[in-house]
Amino acid sequence: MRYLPLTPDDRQQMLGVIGAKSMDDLFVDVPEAARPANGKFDEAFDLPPHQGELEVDRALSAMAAKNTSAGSVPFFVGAGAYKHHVPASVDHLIQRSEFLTSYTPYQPEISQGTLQYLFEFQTQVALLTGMDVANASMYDGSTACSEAVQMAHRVTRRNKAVLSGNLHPHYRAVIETTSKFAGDAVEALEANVSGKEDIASQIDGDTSCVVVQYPDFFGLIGDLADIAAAAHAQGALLIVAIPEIVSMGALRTPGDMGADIVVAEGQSIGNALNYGGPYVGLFATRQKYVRQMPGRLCGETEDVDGKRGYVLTLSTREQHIRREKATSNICTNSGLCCLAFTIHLALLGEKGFTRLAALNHESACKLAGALEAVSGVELLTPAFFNEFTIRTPKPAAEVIEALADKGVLGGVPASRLMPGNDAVSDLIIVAATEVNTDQDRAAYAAALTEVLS
Amino acid sequence: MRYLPLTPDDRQQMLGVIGAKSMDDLFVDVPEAARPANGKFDEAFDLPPHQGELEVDRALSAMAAKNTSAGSVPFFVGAGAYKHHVPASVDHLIQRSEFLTSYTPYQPEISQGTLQYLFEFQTQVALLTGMDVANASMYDGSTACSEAVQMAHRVTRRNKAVLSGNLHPHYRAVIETTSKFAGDAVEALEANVSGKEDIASQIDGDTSCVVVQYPDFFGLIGDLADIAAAAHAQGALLIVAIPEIVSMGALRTPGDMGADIVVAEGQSIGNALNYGGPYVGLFATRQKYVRQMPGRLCGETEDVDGKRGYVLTLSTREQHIRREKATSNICTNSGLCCLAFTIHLALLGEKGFTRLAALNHESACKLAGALEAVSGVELLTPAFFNEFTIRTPKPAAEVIEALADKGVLGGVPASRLMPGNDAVSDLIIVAATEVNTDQDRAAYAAALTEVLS
Amino acid sequence: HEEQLIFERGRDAACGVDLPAPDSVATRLGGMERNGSVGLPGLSEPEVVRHFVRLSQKNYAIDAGFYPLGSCTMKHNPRLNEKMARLPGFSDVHPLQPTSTVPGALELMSELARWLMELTGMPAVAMSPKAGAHGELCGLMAIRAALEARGEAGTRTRVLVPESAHGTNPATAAACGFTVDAIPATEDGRVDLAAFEAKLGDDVAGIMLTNPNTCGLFERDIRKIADAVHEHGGYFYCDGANFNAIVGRVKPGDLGVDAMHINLHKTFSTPHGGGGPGAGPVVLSEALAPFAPLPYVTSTGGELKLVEDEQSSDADPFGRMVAFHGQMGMFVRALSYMMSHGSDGLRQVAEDAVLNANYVLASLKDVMTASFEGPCMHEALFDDRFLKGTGVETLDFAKAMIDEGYHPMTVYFPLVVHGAMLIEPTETESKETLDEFIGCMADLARSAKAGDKARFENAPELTPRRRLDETTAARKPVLRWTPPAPAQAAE
Amino acid sequence: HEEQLIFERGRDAACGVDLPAPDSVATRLGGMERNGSVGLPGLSEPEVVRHFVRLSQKNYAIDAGFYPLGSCTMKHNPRLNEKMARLPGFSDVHPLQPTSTVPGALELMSELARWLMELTGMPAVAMSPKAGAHGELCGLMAIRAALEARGEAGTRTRVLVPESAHGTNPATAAACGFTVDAIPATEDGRVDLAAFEAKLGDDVAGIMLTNPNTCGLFERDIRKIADAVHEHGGYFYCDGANFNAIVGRVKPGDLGVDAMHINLHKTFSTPHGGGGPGAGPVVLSEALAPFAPLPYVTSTGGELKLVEDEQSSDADPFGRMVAFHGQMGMFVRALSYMMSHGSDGLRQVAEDAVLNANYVLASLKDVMTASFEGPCMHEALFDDRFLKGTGVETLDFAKAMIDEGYHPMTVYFPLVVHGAMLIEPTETESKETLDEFIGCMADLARSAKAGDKARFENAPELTPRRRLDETTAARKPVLRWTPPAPAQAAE
Repeated sequence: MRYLPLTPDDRQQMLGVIGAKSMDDLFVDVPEAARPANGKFDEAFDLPPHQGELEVDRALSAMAAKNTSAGSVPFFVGAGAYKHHVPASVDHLIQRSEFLTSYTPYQPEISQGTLQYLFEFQTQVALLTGMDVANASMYDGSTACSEAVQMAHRVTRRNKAVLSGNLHPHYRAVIETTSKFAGDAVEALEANVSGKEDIASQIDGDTSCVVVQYPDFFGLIGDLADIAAAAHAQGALLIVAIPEIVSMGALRTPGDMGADIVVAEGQSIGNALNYGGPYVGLFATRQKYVRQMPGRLCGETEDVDGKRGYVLTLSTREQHIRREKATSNICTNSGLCCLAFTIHLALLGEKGFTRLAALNHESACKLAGALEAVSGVELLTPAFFNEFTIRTPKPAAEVIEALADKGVLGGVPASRLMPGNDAVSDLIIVAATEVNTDQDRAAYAAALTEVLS
Repeated sequence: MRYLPLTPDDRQQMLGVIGAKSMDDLFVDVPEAARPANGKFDEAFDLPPHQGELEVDRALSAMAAKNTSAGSVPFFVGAGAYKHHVPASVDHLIQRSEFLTSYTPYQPEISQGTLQYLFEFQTQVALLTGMDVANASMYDGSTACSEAVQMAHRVTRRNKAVLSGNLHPHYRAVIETTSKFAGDAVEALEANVSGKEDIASQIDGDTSCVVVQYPDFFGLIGDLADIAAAAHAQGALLIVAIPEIVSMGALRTPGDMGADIVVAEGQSIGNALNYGGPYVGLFATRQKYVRQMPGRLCGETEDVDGKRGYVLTLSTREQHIRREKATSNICTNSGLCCLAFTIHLALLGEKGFTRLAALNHESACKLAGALEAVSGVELLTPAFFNEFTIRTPKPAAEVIEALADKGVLGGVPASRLMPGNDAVSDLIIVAATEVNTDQDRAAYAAALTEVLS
Repeated sequence: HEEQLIFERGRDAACGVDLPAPDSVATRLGGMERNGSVGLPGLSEPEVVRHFVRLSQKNYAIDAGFYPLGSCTMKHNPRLNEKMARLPGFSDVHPLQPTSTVPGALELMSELARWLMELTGMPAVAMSPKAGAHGELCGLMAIRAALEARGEAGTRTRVLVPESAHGTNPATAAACGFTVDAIPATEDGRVDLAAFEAKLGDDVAGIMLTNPNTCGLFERDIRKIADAVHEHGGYFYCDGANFNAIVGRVKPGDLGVDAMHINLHKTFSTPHGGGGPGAGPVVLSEALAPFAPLPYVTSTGGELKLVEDEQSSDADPFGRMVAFHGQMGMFVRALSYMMSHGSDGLRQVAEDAVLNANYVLASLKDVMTASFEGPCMHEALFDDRFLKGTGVETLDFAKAMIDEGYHPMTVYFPLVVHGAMLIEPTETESKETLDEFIGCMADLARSAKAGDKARFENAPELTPRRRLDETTAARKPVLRWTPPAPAQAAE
Repeated sequence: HEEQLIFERGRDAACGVDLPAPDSVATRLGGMERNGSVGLPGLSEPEVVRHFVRLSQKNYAIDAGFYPLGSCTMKHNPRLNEKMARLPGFSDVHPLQPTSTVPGALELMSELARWLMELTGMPAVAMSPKAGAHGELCGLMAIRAALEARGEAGTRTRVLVPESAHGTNPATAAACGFTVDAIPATEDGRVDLAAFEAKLGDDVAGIMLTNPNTCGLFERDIRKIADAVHEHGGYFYCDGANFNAIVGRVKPGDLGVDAMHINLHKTFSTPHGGGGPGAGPVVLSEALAPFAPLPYVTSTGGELKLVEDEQSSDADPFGRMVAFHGQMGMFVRALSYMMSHGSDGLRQVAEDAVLNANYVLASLKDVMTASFEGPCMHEALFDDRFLKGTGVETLDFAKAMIDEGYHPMTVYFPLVVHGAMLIEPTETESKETLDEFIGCMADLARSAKAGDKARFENAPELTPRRRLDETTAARKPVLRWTPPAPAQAAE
């Protein structure tokens, strides 16, 4: 087997040193019930034997070829994950052995590479969100959001979260699941494509936090200052979830508007769609809450020679020290994905990032114009970044399938994420990014016209 | 422009330090005739302006998509370049910055990585060919072969080469071109698919070398000991060219049979087809001729602390020292391609390399059996490694085109490489390797049956 | 060269990408335009590439050297897996595009699930957890959901966790609303069966046990423990972090396990990536399977279907743990790894991992102090008794290894022995490498005993940084770059 | 860790690939089976990966630091180009598959040819040469073929080459059957026009001139030289190694050039790869175009055709220089680079390259000795006069740079100045990097002048190896590993 260096000779010699007669001697503690009859391991597993690279490559390539990749068609699917162009150098750099095959930087003397990029990452996330500090990433946007709710509970010593109805239904579900088992309360409003909801009236003295999405699930953007004020008036925190971090190149930051915790899905920068994972959750907050943050943190310090260096810090928050009293059970970050994020954003810089945002908005504006012009289609989102919602005269799920048959992946039917909610059955959430061309947009409008006619 | 770090401010500051008013001041020596009217450079070039990654990627991907890649069809094209499976780790490793973006190892203290793999490469090539020593690679098999002829002239102080008629026509053409301008003589025999040719009678006291191919252009393998003896009897050298180095995992080596110089195309190990380049020329010879070798050589030595290390050596043979008296004008090797070769062969090792050869031979035997069974097809090669020649009842070039229309790339019509030679117009040179499956072979036989019916 | 931060190096006008200028389309931002600049530095592509290449050169990695980090399974990461994960059909598909356009993605998830179930002997697997700890959470949620279905969630609130457990175990139990009750270990490094049995009762939701345990030992009584828990109405969560020791040889299902997470980034070699991303699918017993979270893939008559919501589910999913479907990129790598090994290769993985660990244990037990008698599984545990009186601490010993070219072993874990040194060689190290390592460790041990304290106290000396001041870092945390104050900037 | 050779590490039974066992098909090897083993070492994949990762860590590279190696144009190598070259439509196509199945390959070659012709202002280009020196050979062969067509090949046998030329120039002329006649340089580092004119005559085949020349200077009289050569019936071969200084600003066609090779691995950034592969297409004037070698791509009415043999050619190809069609992999990278820059970006490349060189020249001319007056092109040439009396040689100075984290500049070339130090920063270095470099060079120069010989004589000290014994290496060459003698092996 190509990955196993020991030869039969090696094994015999080593058994001799150990003083064992056979491999079985080393597994002597395994109970009888868990040993295969007559030691016939092969029969115990209904699995094929080892295969060469060529054979594995063929089998997996055949599987992959059955999927329609985003780059091969006019593509407008968003709702929490976005198709962007990632520069080739990003993937090259994250595959460097020293990044790819290293462990968590617990030995800082030989991990300054990882630690320094984490420090750069934290700074970038703080800048993008308009917050003081950020952690070294979470699994993804949805789990970051749920962790934010838990953190708000710790900070406020309350345990009720109020969720905007236009929070991504998956994010809501993750919060509800976590809260259910932790014994916390969740009040979630109804979805409303107009964005009109009275959150303020839901906030009371038991409320630890209000969670809103920006741009919201339907793509709508609006000022959060009033919600922040309403939350703060009751001693609650405002948590803002950003599904599309590229929007921060064009929009006012949640930090600007009074958010206490900002979480985001960072996939758009540096990371592929990957059918949903791995992604990278961004998590930022105000300085004063730093010791209640979940997840890894990298901090600056000096070595014994007085040279600047970086270490993982504030680990007394974490499970490997605090065990059941930790701020979270989390033990991994999304290391390589945040490296990809950091590199891509370093390449973009101020000029590139703001321009990328402008191009995304432009692409969406052009698409909105094209789809609005299709007979029967209604644009429901007056202000948006790179995603908006349309109403179609036919059920959205059917429209999307019909478009797919025509080779256009036209967005997400709201009903897929809000099953059973009749009010959204004719809504499609449509995303556009810098990768879409005029031809893509024209193809969408033409296909939609056909489907609806 | 993303690759250019200087900002407009930087440029102004730097011009100030230099004491120049503008960029034009630095190009003051350019004659008037070579300056565009009114300094309008953009108009002087009929070329587009800079483009982003996404745009370049799209344009080149569209071009690439017009080609039928070897991996996408039943593929049997050889005649000097072969489709093999290269392990994924090879391409990963050769893309490491420290290999990819370093220069020729003229500063050995900071180039031990390159130098050590060259030393390993030279050893591998010597082992494969059965020779004493090898150089650090040439451009490809054909130029290596031509350099071998030049070297034989230097060694023997004669200037006539005798070429087997079954030497790859391209190799022959390269030798003839080089020789023509250098004022050397070439006698080339007629191609003969049976392999029967009387080279011995062509060798005389003016002959510096005999060049034969092994396996020959038609895939045939035969003992070279008699030719070696005949050459040596006249004081000439035997040069053996190996188009498919994988064959050395199954066949007797030229070194074993008395060759004085062995050249080979090394593409099959570690390198992609690349539509013909870059490839890697292998060049091996006997110890006594080492100072007449062309190309780079890496040698073992010690540093001032007595530690083993490697350096480029015997550079007094080379152009940068000897100028017009150099053994060759060559100044580059095929560095990264020989790294790929070295890594792939290290992965294969004795067991893998010999098994790979066995699988190639098996694949060709199975294919020969399948094609022999097609009505009207005649197998002309009684002994072969992974390539053989068939005769078809229709012109070979038409057969190949018709097969291509059916999605089978069935080999090389001999007429493509020997235009005007009527004797070969119905011959197809067919190669098979480990990548061909039973389905591939069946598809070929079926398509050929149709084409010939 | 000291490597500056990108923020210290960038210039406003520089940029590492070329993007076309936007057309002048009327914006529809509704007045929410950003105020002022983001504050990101501008760098050209060559500067960015060099910066990150240089940073990488400050890291140790399994590709560059031996990494015997106990409990982390730092094995070789095949590049074929990276190549497969980057096939556009896997990497460039969106989690919410119509499922009719991604049959291959469902097939991949289903096929990986099949391997995981077969290897563990379990009837179900929840694929979506994003890491080991996330998988633990999933398992405990399933247990709690099962208890709820039995109407016992309110009364069964205690979870038993051995002292030697990973910190994630108690942290997870707490996050799931349970109280944690520690079980002591015996002299031979295993669960104290009598103490354990004494703790069983009607309020026990279950036990979280690592097997092989964190001392590197197989829990001999695991079947008895499982049976006892089950008899008392509880469930058995098995921490699968050490599955590498038994994969292909022992099915956790045969040991009475109800739930076990599998770290794809350990046993199945998806790269650690400097701390993630991982993936932590959880296999489940018949008892817990109905409660597996959304989403999941089902097969009816060979047709694969993605179930994303309760309405479409025939079971009782306890909820949802993540947006979308889990770590697809890691799934591809893991399946590529499994297919490459096959069942024969995976068994050999476990055997070689255990053999390597025992070889290290046998070769070093005379110069260091092995914590327990008898053969170990895939980790060899030592403690600091051999350093007694030398003035050298476990940490110093670990740091001295760095100067010898090795990543240290895991230190001070598990907590059940003093000054623990936990060595996990994995199966992808050759005997030659182990022999060199053993030689080095023996030399260090002799050196410590001979009183050469300086070799340890000052270590490491050959690294990009020497020992760092972690205390100040934690006391006055500096967690981001901030622009220098104007006065300093003018200097 | 000392890194052993793979031959010293391998074991017979180990293997880094898994290949299926061959079926027992009857072989058809005709009795030519190999006798005995090859002698290759067996290693598992993890061992191979680690070996080559570790080797790489002993190398310096442009990705990791400044590489001011004169005449080599060590610029940034964009990864986009690597990605494009690996598209299966380019990398996985065979040179002899039917041309009807590779229209995109012909399009790529044709498009690259168009860029090269437009940038050089020349009407034709031979694409197949595999490197710069190979391109030189192609150019001289074309000249010789043209002379032959004129019936003057027998009489015009002398080629004029300036003293400052790259060694490849005279070596190439000799390989092509010409005799070489050296032209001296003037005080200001350029061709001595009078001396040159004196050498012209009926036996002159042409001149080989590098422009900008190897002293980093533009040959002011280049137009006069070209005209004079032409008047005397010869041809003008221009060595295009330094094209980076003028790309997008000056067309060699406007300077009277008849042939010029273009190092795609310099100006157009295909990676140097530790010494290759390169690519050296040659642009040709009307006079030489008909003699361009096989194969080539032609366009008739928009349809591209690959001409591979004389029979199919409308012209007079002088022959063939390589099997197949040239360095396709490099073509893709170069075109990707050109398209990314566009004509505006390429002009900026030249300007920034020249600006960076002049900035280094201006900043260091007071502490080192600039060899010539006035602005340079993309290289700054210094000589060792500033080291006079210090006991420090150019080589020592270069080696001391290594300990400061820099790759040395080119030393002892060109030969026309004493102890030459040729610095080519390229356009992809930032002002910050140049400022740091300038500071370091100034510090070294001061150090040498202050008598700190040890800093130079002992350098480098921080490298994987210190200075190596090249004399013994050449005197008793050891060019391959050989197994230890049995007696030693038994030790």
